[in-house]
Amino acid sequence: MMLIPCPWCGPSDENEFGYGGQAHVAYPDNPHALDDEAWGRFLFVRENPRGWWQERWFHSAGCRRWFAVARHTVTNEIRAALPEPT
Amino acid sequence: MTVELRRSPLAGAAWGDAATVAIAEVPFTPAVELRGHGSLQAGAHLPEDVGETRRLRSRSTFARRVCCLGPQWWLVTGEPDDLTLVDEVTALVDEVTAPVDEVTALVDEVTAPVDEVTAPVDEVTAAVTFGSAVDVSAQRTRIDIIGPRWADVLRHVWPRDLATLTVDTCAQGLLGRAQALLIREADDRVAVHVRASFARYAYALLTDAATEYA
Amino acid sequence: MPTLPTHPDFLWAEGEPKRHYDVVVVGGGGHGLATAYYLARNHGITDVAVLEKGWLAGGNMARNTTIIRSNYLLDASAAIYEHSLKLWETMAADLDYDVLFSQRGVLNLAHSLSDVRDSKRRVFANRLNGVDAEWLEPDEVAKIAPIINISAGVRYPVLGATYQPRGGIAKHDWVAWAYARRAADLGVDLIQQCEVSGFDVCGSGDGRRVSGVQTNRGPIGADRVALVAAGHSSVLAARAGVDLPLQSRPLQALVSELLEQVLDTVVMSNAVHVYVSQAHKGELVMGAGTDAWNGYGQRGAWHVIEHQMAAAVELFPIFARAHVLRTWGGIVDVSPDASPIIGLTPVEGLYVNAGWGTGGFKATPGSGWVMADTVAHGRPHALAQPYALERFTTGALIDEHGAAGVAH
Amino acid sequence: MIFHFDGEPIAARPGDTVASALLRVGKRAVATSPYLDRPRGVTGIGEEESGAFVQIVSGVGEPMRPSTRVEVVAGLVVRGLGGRGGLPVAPDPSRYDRAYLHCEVLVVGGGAAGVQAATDAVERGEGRIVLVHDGPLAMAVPDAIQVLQRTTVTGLFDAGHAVALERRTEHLLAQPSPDVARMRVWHIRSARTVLATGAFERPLAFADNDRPGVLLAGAAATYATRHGVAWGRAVVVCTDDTGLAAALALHDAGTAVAVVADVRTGLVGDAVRALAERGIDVRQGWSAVGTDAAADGGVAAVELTPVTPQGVVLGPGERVPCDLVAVNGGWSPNVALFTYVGGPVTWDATRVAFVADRARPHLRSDVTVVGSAAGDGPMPANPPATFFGAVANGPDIASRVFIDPGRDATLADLHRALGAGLRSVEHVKRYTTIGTGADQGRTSGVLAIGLMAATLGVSPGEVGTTTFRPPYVPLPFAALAGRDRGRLSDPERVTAMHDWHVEHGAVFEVVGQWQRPHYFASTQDESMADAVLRECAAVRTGVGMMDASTLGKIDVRGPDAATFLDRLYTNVMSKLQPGRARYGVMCGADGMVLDDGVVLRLAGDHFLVTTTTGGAARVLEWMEEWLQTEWPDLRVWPTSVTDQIATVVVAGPGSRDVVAAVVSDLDVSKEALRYLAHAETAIAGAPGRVTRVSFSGELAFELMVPAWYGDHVWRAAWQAGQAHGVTAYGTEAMHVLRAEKGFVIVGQETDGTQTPDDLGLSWLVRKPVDRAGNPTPDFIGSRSFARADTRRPHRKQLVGLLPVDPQRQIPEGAQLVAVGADLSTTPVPMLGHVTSSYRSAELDRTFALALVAGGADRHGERLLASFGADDAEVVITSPVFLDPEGARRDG
Repeated sequence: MMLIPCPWCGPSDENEFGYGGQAHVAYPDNPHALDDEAWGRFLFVRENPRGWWQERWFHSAGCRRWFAVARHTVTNEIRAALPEPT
Repeated sequence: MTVELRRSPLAGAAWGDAATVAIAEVPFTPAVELRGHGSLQAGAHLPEDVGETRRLRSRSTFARRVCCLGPQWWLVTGEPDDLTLVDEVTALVDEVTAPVDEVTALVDEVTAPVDEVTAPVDEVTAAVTFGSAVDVSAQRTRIDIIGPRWADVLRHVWPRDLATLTVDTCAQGLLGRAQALLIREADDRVAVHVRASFARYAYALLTDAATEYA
Repeated sequence: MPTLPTHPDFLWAEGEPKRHYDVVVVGGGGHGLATAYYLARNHGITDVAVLEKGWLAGGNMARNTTIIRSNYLLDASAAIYEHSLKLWETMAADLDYDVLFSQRGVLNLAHSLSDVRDSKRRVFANRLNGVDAEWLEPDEVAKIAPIINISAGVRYPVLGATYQPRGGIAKHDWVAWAYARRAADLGVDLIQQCEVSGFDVCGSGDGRRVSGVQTNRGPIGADRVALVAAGHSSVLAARAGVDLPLQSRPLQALVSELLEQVLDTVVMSNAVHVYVSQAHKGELVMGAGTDAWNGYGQRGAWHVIEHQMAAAVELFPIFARAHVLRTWGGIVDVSPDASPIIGLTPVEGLYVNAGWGTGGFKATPGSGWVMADTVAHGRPHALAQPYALERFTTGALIDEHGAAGVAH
Repeated sequence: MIFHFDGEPIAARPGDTVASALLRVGKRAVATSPYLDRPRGVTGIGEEESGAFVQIVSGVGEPMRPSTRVEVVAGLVVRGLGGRGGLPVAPDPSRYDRAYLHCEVLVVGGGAAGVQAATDAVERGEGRIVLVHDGPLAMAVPDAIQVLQRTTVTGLFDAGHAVALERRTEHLLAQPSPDVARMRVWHIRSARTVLATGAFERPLAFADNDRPGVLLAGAAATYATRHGVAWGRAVVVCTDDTGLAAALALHDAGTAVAVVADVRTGLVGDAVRALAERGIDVRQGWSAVGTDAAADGGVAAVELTPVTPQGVVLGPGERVPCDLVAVNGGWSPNVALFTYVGGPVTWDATRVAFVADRARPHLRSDVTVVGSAAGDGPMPANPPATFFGAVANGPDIASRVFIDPGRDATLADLHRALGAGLRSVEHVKRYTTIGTGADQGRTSGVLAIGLMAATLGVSPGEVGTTTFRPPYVPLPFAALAGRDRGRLSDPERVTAMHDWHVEHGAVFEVVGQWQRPHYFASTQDESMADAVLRECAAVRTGVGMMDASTLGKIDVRGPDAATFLDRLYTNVMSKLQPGRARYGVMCGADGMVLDDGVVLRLAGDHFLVTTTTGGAARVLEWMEEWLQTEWPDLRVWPTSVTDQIATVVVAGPGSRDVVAAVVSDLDVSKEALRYLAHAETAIAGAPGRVTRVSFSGELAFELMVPAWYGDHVWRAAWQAGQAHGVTAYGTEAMHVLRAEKGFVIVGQETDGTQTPDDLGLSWLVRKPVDRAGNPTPDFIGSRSFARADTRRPHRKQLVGLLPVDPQRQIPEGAQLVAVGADLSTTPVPMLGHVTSSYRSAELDRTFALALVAGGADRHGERLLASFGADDAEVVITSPVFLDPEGARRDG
């Protein structure tokens, strides 16, 4: 079980968290300005790297904050917890 | 308020012996969740770190405690008979826009630490621009684990490191399969707060975990 | 104790890659091997190489719980999985290899009223789609699997189950070897320890065309490339400039020690993530739920196994003293609608077949069949049409989540 | 001390395992092999056992335990196994436990190296040191060290996580204790972990090497010295100095060592001298090629012969009678745990072993390996031979050379695998099943690799190893379940009124984790169908009460609350006046309906949002996600009050009288408390809120009070309702009543693929511009409505269905096809499916809701509902079957 470094509660068991997938995927300022292809990409296409990436976690059993971490998807090494959400 | 009409989720259930370990509901503990949008830099009267708690004094004689559950998120709890806590604390939000001195007065009453000199007026107002104060007295049920073996019981159902749960600190996490808030009330007493609908589960889980220590 | 059939005396020879092939299949798992076989068998295309970065069928093919069924809810799903099931029924003869395909039936348990509603909906749809399906009341469930606790008081009451008699299990490694052997017989090169690191793409924009692959054993030219790399597909596709809406997640499974026969059907409980059968030699084979996070480490979190065990001993009290002998993790490639992505890509000559999630093993023959046809003719096979990448633009998803149709 | 083996009483001594006790009384053949039915005996002394597996029959029973790991207690009953264990049918009454432990240093292995590592940690002043040992600890350790005995670390995982199994009672008593957990699964988090897991002795390949009496040499010697096993006449066959040491130990313990056959030549050192002094015949350059069987199936003699270091049999051989063949084929470091965290192993040609490669990185830099597991220790006087066995030429001999006795896998199987063209060790493992048995290849793995390498003419390092998988020792399912069993297996959530429901015959339905009354059986033998008709009739004609406390409730407060809710819901909440309520729907970004519920505006900046029972947690997280990740500028704070508030629904023409009886200081008349109005007031003496909202179409009130008062208010309303014949109703009746009105249930009419428009809720969906032509604020999901597939006509839309035969009830989930469709040729085109289907007391007939392609335009058409034997025709209608003008809701 991974330890997720919650910026507010400290490292906590993985099952205290919800998972949010790729981090920093901003909701479009004006969704209606996007064509179907671009909107489809926003809805469904996310990075899926074998290696480092930034992902979101939600501390549902703790402080109930969303935050992002950099994790290696093979080793599960977690580098940084980035308090700023999205 | 007609308190005699109330019924607590566990009807005051108790188990065991405090000489080793006892598990008992503490019914009808008043509680308010506070949310603040403003900066708490000057929040001398509120704990700022998650897991930190402060004992409070109030106009009444009751012991109160404010726990920091998350960024800009606090839980104020008190003793079962502290019937004015909810009104006093929820009043904070209604009074935010009121003149500074009124706010200060209220803030002092509700959130001034026991042995702390009241902070200057301007600090306090800067500290307390609450956005929300919600009565959650019945939202959670308090089950106390009392006695020297309290940690032995909890380590079967609480994955977090109990060594960090020092007196006057709190922690949220999973108690078995239910979300819970633990408050280390005293050396040999921990208050477990769970959602009321999970109270029967939590009580059964704790008494089961305590079997070998009774 | 049953003794298993013996293998053919020869399976395949280690090959050296040629400079160029008509078709290069990237990924030597079950789907890749089946694709190569059907390219040769159905379409006479034998100038084919299967490139595998490790050892053949060493990925999810070696890591799954071998459950085979076709009782999916939606028309497109039922069609391709039923096509696959029919191929399973003739596989041993077609490949001349006993893959221990055992049609012992598959039960999907319902534990809540909404489970019952969804299950019946699936049964009624299955029948109209030509898929054998029955709804069983609890007492009928107990007749088929007496060790299931159907008493009312339990935490996960069994309110009934769907039953597909033609469903079952097979010996996963042998299936892959059977395809590999026949593909090799027909002239397909099987190249192991050959990792594809990228694609040679000429042209630009809509005019891009694939001309080969880069590997750790040098460049290999190809007129057509079939990307069938399961969890690694999106990583590879990205190198050809194609973004696939896939997320790769850990999926764990386990086996017990060899046990005297107690269960002679397959039992699945999507609600509590228990998927169990008793294999030919006597071990209980169980699948767990997918871990929530992306991971290529082929290992999941232990609490997933503990949750599964808690549910398993409630449903099957007799399992209390069985032992977990071995656990392992695979990498499932999950798409937004829990359905695969099959067909053409924006790069001409590059075809993709991925996103099977937990449905991969059972789909092996059908997936290979439609992929081979798609590559051979340069257009989607009829059964593959609904699974085109475009659906994520139009919104015409094939969402199997709703009826919990996806699970092992 | 007496225990029973295969029905026979066996005397045992303190400290005995089943294996040592059986060996002492001369029982060599104790089990049979899985496929070939060959007799098998004890081969080792620990987890490496590959022959003597027993079924525990006493106590709660347990299948497939290595006899070498079962400590004897009085009353123990075991039987030898034939390759497969048996699952006891009787329920397992024992307790199983889980516990969490946090420490700085975790040392795995209580041997010399482990104790040393733990002691060093103490001296370095490290805190919280835990030493885990899989048996009783032999050595004393400093008090500062917490010792877990009879505990086996079974897995290492991410972030300092280790899982261990402690067997707590079976060495003390044969029966389970009602109060003491039989086993405990430890979850240990440590800052650093030291693996001192030792090494396993390796067997050798030769014909009939699986006969009882063929043991690993070190194990045989330990049985003699520690357990007083008298072996009679022994032959030692070895490739390593530890074999020589074993020969000495056996001799000094009273065993006649006839011959020591060591494949090596030119042996030097003390051991050789000591053997000579004792007159033991040491044959250098010799090894074993076969054995003969005695009457009990055990070994009667071993055939020794001169061999080359490559294993070529030179002959002529010699047949040496013996009771024990003590085999030492070298040692295999126990690196399983190390490899779980990606620890690399490398072939050490001088030690003839795969050792932990400490030079290369792995997943857990905090995990280190010490002792023989890492190949540490001084080199012996004579280097070990790279030798895995000798096989004479001859028909079928290879098929009697066992590599993995647990799977009856032989050298012949290995040769067939290689002959089939397989070269990967993983393929060979799967083809031969070597290493997949109960011992997980502890002894067979490296032997197979060595023989494979010898056959292919490469080094074992080039062949490589297969992957070890957790758990390190087999873990009982029940131990992993821990205390998550029975009523604790998963929480059951109950409302404040739960006990009343139980007292009044409620039959519960599980909704998520909630227990909700499905219906109330008024008498023991009232059927569900009758009860539901009765409950529905009561609400339509009299008054009914329902517990709606499980609905999610979220307090949403802040200056921007209205703006926030406008973005969340498809309809406008900012226009809602304080004191009023409004039904709303929210969608995901994909435009599909996510949840629905009634929103109450309490004040300008204050709302109370209700959600579905199943959606409560999801909607709160949804709100928090948008507020924290996309709109941190909005000053809004959502707080869950689901458990804070108990909700009593009083519904039916008579409901106003009942409510008026419990609400004294609020005028609940039609004029004073209009539909969708709400007000704070005392309810039966409790502080509460009354809302005029109806999910049944009838006059109805929702009474909300703090959950502490829920039971009281329910009982008070029930009391007040007696005069009006009040009836308690459950979720089934509630579903029927709402369906008669065409109200959808998220999760029943929806499966994540319906837009509001599909459900006939387009009136709830804000237009991009308002009537005045001003653009309206965007809401989540609106963009998706413009996609090709969501704009497509003939999407499946909500309709009502009336079976042509008014008494036929169509099963929910039934598929809808064209009348006259040919059902014999599949696939049959399906036009939709039935989402809800009931018998209506009010309509005195059956009816249903369905999703039908283009259904909104097909009212009046006939379809065939297909659900098997007796399909039925239905007519498409409006989904609103009752009171379309909404006249009833005011009473």
